[in-house]
Amino acid sequence: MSDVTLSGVSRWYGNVVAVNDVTMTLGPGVTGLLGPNGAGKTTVLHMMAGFLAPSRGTVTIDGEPTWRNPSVYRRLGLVSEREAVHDFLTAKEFLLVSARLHRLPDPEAAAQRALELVEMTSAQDRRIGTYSKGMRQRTRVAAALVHDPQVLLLDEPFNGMDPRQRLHMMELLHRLGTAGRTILFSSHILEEVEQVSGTVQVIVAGRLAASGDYRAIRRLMSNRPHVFAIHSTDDRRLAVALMGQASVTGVEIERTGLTVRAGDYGSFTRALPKIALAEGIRVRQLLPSDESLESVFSYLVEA
Amino acid sequence: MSEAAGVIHDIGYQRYSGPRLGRGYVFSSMYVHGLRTAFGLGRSAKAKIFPWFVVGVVFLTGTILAAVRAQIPDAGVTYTAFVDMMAWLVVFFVAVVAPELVSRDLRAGVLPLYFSRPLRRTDYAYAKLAALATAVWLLLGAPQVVMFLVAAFSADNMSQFWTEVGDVGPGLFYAALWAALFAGIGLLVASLTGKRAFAAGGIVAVFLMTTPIVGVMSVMPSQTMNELALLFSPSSLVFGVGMWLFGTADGDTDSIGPFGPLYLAVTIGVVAGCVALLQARYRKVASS
Amino acid sequence: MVPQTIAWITARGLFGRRRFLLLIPLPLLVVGLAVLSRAFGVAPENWAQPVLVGLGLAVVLPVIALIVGTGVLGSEIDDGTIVHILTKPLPRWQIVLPKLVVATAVTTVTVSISLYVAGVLAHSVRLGLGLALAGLVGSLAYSALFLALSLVTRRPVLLGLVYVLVWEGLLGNFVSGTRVLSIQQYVLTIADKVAPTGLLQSKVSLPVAIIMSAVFAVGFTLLAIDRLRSFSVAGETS
Amino acid sequence: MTALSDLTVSVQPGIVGLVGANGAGKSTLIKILLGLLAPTSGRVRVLDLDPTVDAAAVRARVGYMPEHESLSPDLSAAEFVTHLGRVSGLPRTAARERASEALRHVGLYEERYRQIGGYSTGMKQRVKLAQALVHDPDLLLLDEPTNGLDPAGRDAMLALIHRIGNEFGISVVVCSHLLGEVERICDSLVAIDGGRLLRSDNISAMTTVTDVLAVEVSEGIDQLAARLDLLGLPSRRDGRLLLVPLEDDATYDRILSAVAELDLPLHRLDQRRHRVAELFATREVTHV
Repeated sequence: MSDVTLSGVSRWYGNVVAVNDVTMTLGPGVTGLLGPNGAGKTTVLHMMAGFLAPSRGTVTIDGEPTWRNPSVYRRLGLVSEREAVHDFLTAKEFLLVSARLHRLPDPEAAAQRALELVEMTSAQDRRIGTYSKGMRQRTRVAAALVHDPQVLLLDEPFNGMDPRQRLHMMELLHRLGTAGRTILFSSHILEEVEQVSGTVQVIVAGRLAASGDYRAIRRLMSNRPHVFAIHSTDDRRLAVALMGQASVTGVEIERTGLTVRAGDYGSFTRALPKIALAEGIRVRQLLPSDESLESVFSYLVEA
Repeated sequence: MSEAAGVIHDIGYQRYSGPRLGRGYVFSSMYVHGLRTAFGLGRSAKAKIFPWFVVGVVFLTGTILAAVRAQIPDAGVTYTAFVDMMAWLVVFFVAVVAPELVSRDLRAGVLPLYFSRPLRRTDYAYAKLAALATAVWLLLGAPQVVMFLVAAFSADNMSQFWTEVGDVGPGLFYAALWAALFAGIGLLVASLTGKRAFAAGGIVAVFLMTTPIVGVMSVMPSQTMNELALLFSPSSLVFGVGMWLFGTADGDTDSIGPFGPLYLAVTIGVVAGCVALLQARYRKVASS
Repeated sequence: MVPQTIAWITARGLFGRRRFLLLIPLPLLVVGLAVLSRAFGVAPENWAQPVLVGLGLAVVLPVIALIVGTGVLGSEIDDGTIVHILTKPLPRWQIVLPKLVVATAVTTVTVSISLYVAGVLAHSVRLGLGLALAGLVGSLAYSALFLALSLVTRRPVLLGLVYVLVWEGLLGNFVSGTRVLSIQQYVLTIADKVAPTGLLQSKVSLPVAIIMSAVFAVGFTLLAIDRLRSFSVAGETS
Repeated sequence: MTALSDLTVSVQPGIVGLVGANGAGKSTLIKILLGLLAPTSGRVRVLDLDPTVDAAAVRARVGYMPEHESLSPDLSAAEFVTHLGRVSGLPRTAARERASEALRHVGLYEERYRQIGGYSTGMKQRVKLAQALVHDPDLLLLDEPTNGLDPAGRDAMLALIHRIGNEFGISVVVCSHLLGEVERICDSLVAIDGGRLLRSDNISAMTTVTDVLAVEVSEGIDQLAARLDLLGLPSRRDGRLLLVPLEDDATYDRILSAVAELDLPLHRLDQRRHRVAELFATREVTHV
């Protein structure tokens, strides 16, 4: 079990502040790193991986600084965004090189194990130059995993993968997270982040805007009413009944159903089933319209 | 006063029903764009520095020569001699411009955008080649025109004027030979790599590496070998052709002996070879 | 095992790229011209200077060292594969030294053999050996320089060309002060002192040549190691 | 090697999603459609033209947005798109006007006079789309148009593609790995795998409702499962959801009353739909 800690970290380039006073701790499990383009995600990942010195503050893995300290790579695996690999090697050779450079006692076995983990054994003797983007990506993940690191950092790992490869990579990350590895990955595809992990770190304009479970983050935004779409056997009567509720701040009737805004999440969601039953109205659909990671994210970015 | 009238104009997406021009127009669009690129037009100020520096030096030299010729008619400064004087500048010009024309497209991945349009792959290469050759020709030709104008206006009689015309014509043709050969070699080397520094280095290297061959060949004890020595480097090759066709200022054509036609044939052969290789290169690039 | 692995992957990278093909014609040119001159019985005084110095020591040696020296590290930085090697728990000197050894070895083999042959043809085995030794020293100094250059600038090839062509080539001929910082002059001196034939003209003293070659080799290697320790990957890409 | 084999598809106007595994033959298909590659066997018609015969005519009417970086960094967007418009055969003025219009439609205004090298990923994607639109194509081929965009940028790009397909009257083919995206904007979908057709159908036919209800409560999911069991509604757990088979309309009421009796906060009650992703979820499909 390992922790990655950033305390009071800033990074600037001249007068441009890429990362501004970020403090966060990553523990075991999978965490998604989110943020609009240019928010500083890659800078944060690079500082964690020891490829960039923080201008201020410290970045440590289990208390050890990552900058100018190659020994952290015993515990750390990195999959960077650029998909460069030594094209002229086969995946097998590439993994063997990685294992040897880690001074692993049995490089052959470690390479084989990592290739199996990403299901690349069938193509392992072909040159990497002939691979598709997704296969390269998996090879790079395998190389990052060859020494079985406690911490795995991935920058846009799903980029270029096809649907099946995405599914497989998500499963892999999930599995590693459940096994107690500390995993941080950045992604723009929020549906996928949602599927892999509910825990996120959101960076907006270089600042850490929110951390934790995104549903919990949503509940904390008390100034935003919760929006639900409801479809029932009698939308109009249900609307009237809901208007009587103190927790409901607004109801709109549309052709497709009701849009309800609730100020108090807990009392509304508890009251709705009872009201519908009491009125004899059959609710056929209840959808939270702004509970997805997507809407949580856009609220954070707008704020 | 009439009632206020208002109109909402449709500024949404509009379909295009105008003409779509054919191959010749597409080719000339590529050619003009290439020519502008060569001189940094339509690009940043930084891209203009080098080409215009070279242009400035060449014009300055041309003007000085024109002045010298006006004062001392027998100084032996001919139009072709001017071109020879500019040899190294032309090499540097090609080394900087050729990579801008083709290496950049390779590096930036622009080729798929071109080849998904009506433009043919072969036309791409021809247009770039024509643009570079024109740029070099303008670089060498325009100062000659200046020199010619100075001489023409200071001519005492018509016969002197016609002599000038007879001199500048070959000068411009000689410049065209330089342009074709250097553009061909430069573009071929540049099309092999997307890295502009490598391309520039490669082009300079071709001229740098071949010069010592000429040096060694010309000290060989065989007269035939000496006379063939100039074949082995692009700049001396064109020099040989010029010597055969127009003679030198001091009338000395000994150094190529009777091989003048061979020099011309080799020049044409090298240009044709470069064009063929360039075509092959782009067929390969486009299909990968 | 680590140094061998780094050396192995570096060599694979070097020979795996097409750029490597550029290494073949240059030495062949040197040998070819020497053979030709010899075959036609040209006096060595006439061709030794342009072939051995003008082409061999002043062009072929630095250009090959430049291609190889930037190829072992610079191109890895350029295409991003360096990240794979850097994310290993290795002290950085263990990465720099094997790469320097590979670069020096490849350059020496390519350059010294052709120089040796040309030297033998021009004068004697002694001149050949002198040139080959000079080639080795030059390879080491140039490789260290270009390796370090790959780490301090994003355009090592361009800067290297400027050093070779402008500093050593142009200024070296006109401004005598620049010769003290010119590897080309050290190499020339070493070859000339090992085999004093009168064919080569050395312009700096032997101690200067030896000491400065060592300073170049060690200094730039240390610089490269230090730069690699603080190697930063450019921040936000978008 | 066979990249595509025996593929028979006909695509109607509208927005078509093209999905498939990496190496499934998408890029080969695009090259065939653009006439850059001839099919080894079989017949292709694009816009009623045969790209193997009338390649230039087809390419004049097709707009292509490649997946990878493909812009000249040293030109401004206005200059670059105008140039490509001319290479597509538009006369000079028309090219300039339409470039400006295309850039406006993709949402680039003042920035269009700045060099592309300084653009963000989102802006570059917009320029790539603008160059595909500049010559008013009848068919647009978009390869991973949202690649590298952040959520807001993706939304904007998808909305724009939707508008192009529905308001501009241009047929659009979108290649994407993001099935959620395809569901959102496409009318129909072609899935290929290992060079063969996996399925070709309307999106609506692939996302029909199933007879399973998804129930989500913010707390007490185990209690609810136990209660539903007692009520004779066997449920299956899927992450935070309880999946209950929908037998008849009374199922809705029984679930609701179970939730009400336990006083649980009801978060979601929804009939499940088929997802396009199911096409790829099965791992049995052999692929080369």
